Amino acid sequence: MPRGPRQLAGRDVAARLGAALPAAVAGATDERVDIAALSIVEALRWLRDDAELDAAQLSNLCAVDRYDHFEVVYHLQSLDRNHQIVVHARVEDYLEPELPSCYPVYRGALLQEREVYDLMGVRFTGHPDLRRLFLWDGYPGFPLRKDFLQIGGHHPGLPGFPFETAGRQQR
Amino acid sequence: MSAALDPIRLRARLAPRTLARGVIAFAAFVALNVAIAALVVSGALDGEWYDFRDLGLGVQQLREWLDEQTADQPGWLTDILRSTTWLSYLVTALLGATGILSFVGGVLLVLIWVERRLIGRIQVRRGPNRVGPFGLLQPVADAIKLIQKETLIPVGADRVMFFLPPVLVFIPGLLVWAPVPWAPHMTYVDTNVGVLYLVAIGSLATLAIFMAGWSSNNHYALLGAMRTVAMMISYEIPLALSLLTVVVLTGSAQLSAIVEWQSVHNVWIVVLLPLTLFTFFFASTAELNRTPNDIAEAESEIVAGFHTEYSGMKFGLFYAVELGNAVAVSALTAALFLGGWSMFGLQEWVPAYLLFATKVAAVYFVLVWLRGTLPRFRLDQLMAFAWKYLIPLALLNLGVVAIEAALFRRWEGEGVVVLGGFALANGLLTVVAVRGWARFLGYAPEREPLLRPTLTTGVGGLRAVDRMRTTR
Amino acid sequence: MTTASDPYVLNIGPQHPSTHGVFRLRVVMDGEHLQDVDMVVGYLHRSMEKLAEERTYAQNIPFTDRTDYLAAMSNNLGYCLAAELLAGVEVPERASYLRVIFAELQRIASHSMANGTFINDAGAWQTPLMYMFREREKILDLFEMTCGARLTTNYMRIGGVAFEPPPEFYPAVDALVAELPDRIGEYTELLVDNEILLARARDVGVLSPADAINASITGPVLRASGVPWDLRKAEPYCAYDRFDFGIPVGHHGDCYDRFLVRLEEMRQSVRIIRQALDGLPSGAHKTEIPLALRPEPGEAYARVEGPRGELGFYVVSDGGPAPFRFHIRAPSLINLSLLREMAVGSSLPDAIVTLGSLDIVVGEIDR
Amino acid sequence: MSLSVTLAHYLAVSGVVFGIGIAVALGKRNAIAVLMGVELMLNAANLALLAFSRFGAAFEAGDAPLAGHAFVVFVLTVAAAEAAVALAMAVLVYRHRETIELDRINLMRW
Amino acid sequence: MESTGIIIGFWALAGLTVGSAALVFVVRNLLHAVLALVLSFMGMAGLFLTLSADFIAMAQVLIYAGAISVLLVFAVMLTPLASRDNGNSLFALPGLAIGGAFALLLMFLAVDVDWPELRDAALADRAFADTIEAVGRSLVDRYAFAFQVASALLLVALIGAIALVREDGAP
Repeated sequence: MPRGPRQLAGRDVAARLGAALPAAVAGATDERVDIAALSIVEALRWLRDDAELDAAQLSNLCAVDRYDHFEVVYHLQSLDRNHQIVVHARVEDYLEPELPSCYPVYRGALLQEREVYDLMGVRFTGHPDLRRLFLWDGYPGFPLRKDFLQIGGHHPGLPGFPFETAGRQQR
Repeated sequence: MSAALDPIRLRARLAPRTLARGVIAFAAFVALNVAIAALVVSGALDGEWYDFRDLGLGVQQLREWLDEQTADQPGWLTDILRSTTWLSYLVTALLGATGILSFVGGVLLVLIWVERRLIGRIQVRRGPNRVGPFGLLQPVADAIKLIQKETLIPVGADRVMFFLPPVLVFIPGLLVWAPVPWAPHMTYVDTNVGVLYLVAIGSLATLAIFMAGWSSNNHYALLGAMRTVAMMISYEIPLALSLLTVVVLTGSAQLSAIVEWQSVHNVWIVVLLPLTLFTFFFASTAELNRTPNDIAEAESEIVAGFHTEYSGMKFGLFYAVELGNAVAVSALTAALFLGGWSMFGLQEWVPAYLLFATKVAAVYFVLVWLRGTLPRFRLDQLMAFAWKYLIPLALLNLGVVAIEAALFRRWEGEGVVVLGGFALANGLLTVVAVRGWARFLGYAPEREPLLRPTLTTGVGGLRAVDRMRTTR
Repeated sequence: MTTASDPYVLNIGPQHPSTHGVFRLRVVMDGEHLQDVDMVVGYLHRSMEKLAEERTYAQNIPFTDRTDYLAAMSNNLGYCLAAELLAGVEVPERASYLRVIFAELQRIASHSMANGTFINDAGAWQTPLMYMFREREKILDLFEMTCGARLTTNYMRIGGVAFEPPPEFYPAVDALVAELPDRIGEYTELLVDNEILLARARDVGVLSPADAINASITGPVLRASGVPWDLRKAEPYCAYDRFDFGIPVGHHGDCYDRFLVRLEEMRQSVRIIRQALDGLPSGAHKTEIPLALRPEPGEAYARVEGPRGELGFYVVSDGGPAPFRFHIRAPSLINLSLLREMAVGSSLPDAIVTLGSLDIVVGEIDR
Repeated sequence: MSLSVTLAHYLAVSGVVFGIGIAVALGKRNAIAVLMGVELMLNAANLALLAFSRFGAAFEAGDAPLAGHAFVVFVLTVAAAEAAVALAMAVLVYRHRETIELDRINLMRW
Repeated sequence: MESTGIIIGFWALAGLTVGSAALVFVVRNLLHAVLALVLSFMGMAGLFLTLSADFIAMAQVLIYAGAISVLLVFAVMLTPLASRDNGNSLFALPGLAIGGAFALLLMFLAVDVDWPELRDAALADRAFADTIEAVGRSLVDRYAFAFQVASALLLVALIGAIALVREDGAP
């Protein structure tokens, strides 16, 4: 599996992280660190505050639908040390996926988590403003899921956009 | 500032063909004037009512002739109306009104083209050039399009109040032309309270604009109207103060008398009162809603401000009034500060109204130039500028000029020396006051050097920021 | 006013001159002051990430044009880098240089647009915008010359670039590169140190470096806040490590600095293009790859320094001919994370200027 | 009947406007409308003053030239001052009481 | 005064003034009432002009139509929603009666009293060519003290208005 030019080896990171937060690490490969879903916030905070790893910025946040579970992928980077850390969090519950929000650690997660919620349906608990981002409220389903609109060959159709009530506006 | 005001690179733009055209046009203008001068000098025109150097003279002749006609014919009309001069009043009033209306209408039609072409040139594009020769018929096409358009009235708009403003705003736009002195005898209403009249008329549009914004039932429009009203009220004060300064110096509130004063003393008031011109011009751009003070219809913020909801010819009226007011302000600037129709004796040779029109065009060009160049202020900055900066300066200026005017009345004898002294003193005052008051208010560009971005080659995060901070 | 007045809710957009697309800001105002700002996006959502899961790797390149339509080349490049990283494709030297030239030309075009519209938002009536469009047009002409399209170029390929530039490209780009410093000098003369622009943009929409880093903000906005971070230096892709150029770093973190940083970046881009043209190696412009690329299962995240910031492409392969998951890290969207913090408490014109200085492209926000 | 306009004409117009002003000032619920009535009354007074200044035989030139005009100037001043203060009060009252209907501002304190 | 223009002007302006003043009472919408009031002010300014009081007429337009009306509109806008109607109070009918009585009384006085009035030739002699200079002179000469008092009054009103509307803690 390819690794970015500045990406830290996942196992090294996992070893350091495991020394501090043993419960957090769920596994590691060359590229990435797997972190237990429930301790993701503590792990990220530790990664951010650790002087060596110094993951100051959440570069990218997205989710992958693996048919039976979700992976939420965090690309972290340190600007001062100029390296990248890839963190995966596995969300087991496919029907009601839920993950603690990392907004308290990285404010950059504000819109990215909203996007993931909007398109993948992963609920980020503790997110200050978890609403649909691109789609409108009341949109049925989460379109980036693999099973979207493929429910047994049936095409459920989409409801129209809820227009605002016409008429005199109050001023 | 000079760099900011220099978008037009003449050296780059003047194609040889354009240059040739310009030279031919200029030569034709000169030849025409030489011909006129020859006619004038030969005395062929003396005493004739159709002396076209002064159209006002012709009107006067016409009036006298009409009075003669009605005076010795005791008919039923005079019996009823018991007045002998009503016909001449009526005819000249109609004549003047027709003249002003057709001038304003015609100038608007041309100006839309001129402004768009000029701005096109400033913006390195061509401007309208498809309809008619050089795109000259573009305004006509625009007008036809606007007239054809459906007039939309928004839901929830106050219909009466929505309908009236375009009309109401047009009235002061025309009335403002009444006291403008075109030539020695060419003034429609040569009232002795001309300056006061201008201020009064200028304040009328505020209400119409407010009505337009309020009645549209649109948030942008209301915001725009609120901004306009706040700004117009604020800027009326420096405007009135600067006009008052001119009145104090010349001792008359009559526009023709002010021009006459400049003509007699062979001096333009701008030389004597540079600060007043600055105040007047800046305040007028605020009243006109033109850049850099166009916050009332700041396109990037509140779409079109108070006339967001207007469509068709109603919008056309607002647009026309805006342009017309810009020309009116140019005319007033020319009359009050640039010597009006007088040109150090040249008015004997060239029709005075042509001189005046040239000056108006020059000032108008500056307005277009500003519009094509400058960004826009923020509302609070403009208000602070009016109240903290312009008004104190205008008051100070008024006080100084009042003293000067009193001295001038006393030393009427050696006019040139005294006026030269005043010009020097006022120029010095302008520089000192503009600089000093800005410094007093805390504007200090020299104390706070503008930090340009620095180039680095290393990368880093917060620690690199700290490093750069300490080494800076 | 302490009066209990109704909140004055203003919808800036979806159709508004200064949202640069179908983008909506719902602001709650008290007079001219903003009490709350909420952004509503999605009017341009075309579900590119979903569509990409149905198409082959090569077929996905045109989609990337349509995200950030003002920086199509950079998007092409980022995606191709991701696919190459995933499939382990080597890129010829000449292709890397050509990629650099086109990406930097695109950066100049995009920054021209960004600065022009920013000044337009600050109220200059279109003149600077037109000035900057002049150069942008020339760059787009070069694109058209090379690949037949002006906006949606679709020029980069996995393994190189699509075509060799035609012979007439080189004199044209030489002339442009010779002319550009003058033109940029013209903007500087016209706009930098303009008192009105200073009054409008200085100390407006200030972002501290710590906030900017924490909020994932990248690109010129981050650099204007004083953080010297540029992926071209930090993680040199293509051949950027061979060129001599600097990263402009601002000192205040306000809208004015963002403007200046972009202006300076245009200058640096000209430097890079000049060096790349001088050192352009000969050779193939493309590595041949199988039509239906089937990378090993795995994932790759490649990123480039786009004109708006870190433009990342996260591609997951399951061994099939189409990406299993395709995610674009859109800098336009993520740079908006702190819009609320920047705008609330300021006035409406300030918010507009701030939004303009962030240089959003709605196609990229919504994808 | 003579067509000419005399002092009586002006005074009559002034009187009618004054009466309307009284009616507005007394009969309106809104404080701002009441203020408008007062302004009408002041205007009527101005008209009368100017008419006397123009027609009045009592004021000979030299004695008090344009005394009426000077008086009107002061009335205008007072009107402007009064409008500013009264409207400021109206706004203030609205802020405290959420209404400027005079029928409902009948408390002696707030 | 016998000039045709003046006669026509007087009747037209008087009609305008009285009519729009009456509208102030009749109209329901407060902003419409302000509009009618402005119209009445303008008519009044016209009447002043027929009295050859050009300075005062201009001052009237400037102060009433330009300043006070805008002030009124602003006051209406600053007191939103609740009070945009121009409703009658309990005293509407008595007020109308009192106003009518006053108007009748004044009209009766105007017509009935034999005013010491200038006529014809004397009136024509009295025509003021230039009131602005004479008014200005009398203001700083004969009425200098009153002028000072008026300016002090204006200043006090200015400060008072600001002090009234100023909020606590405002700069």
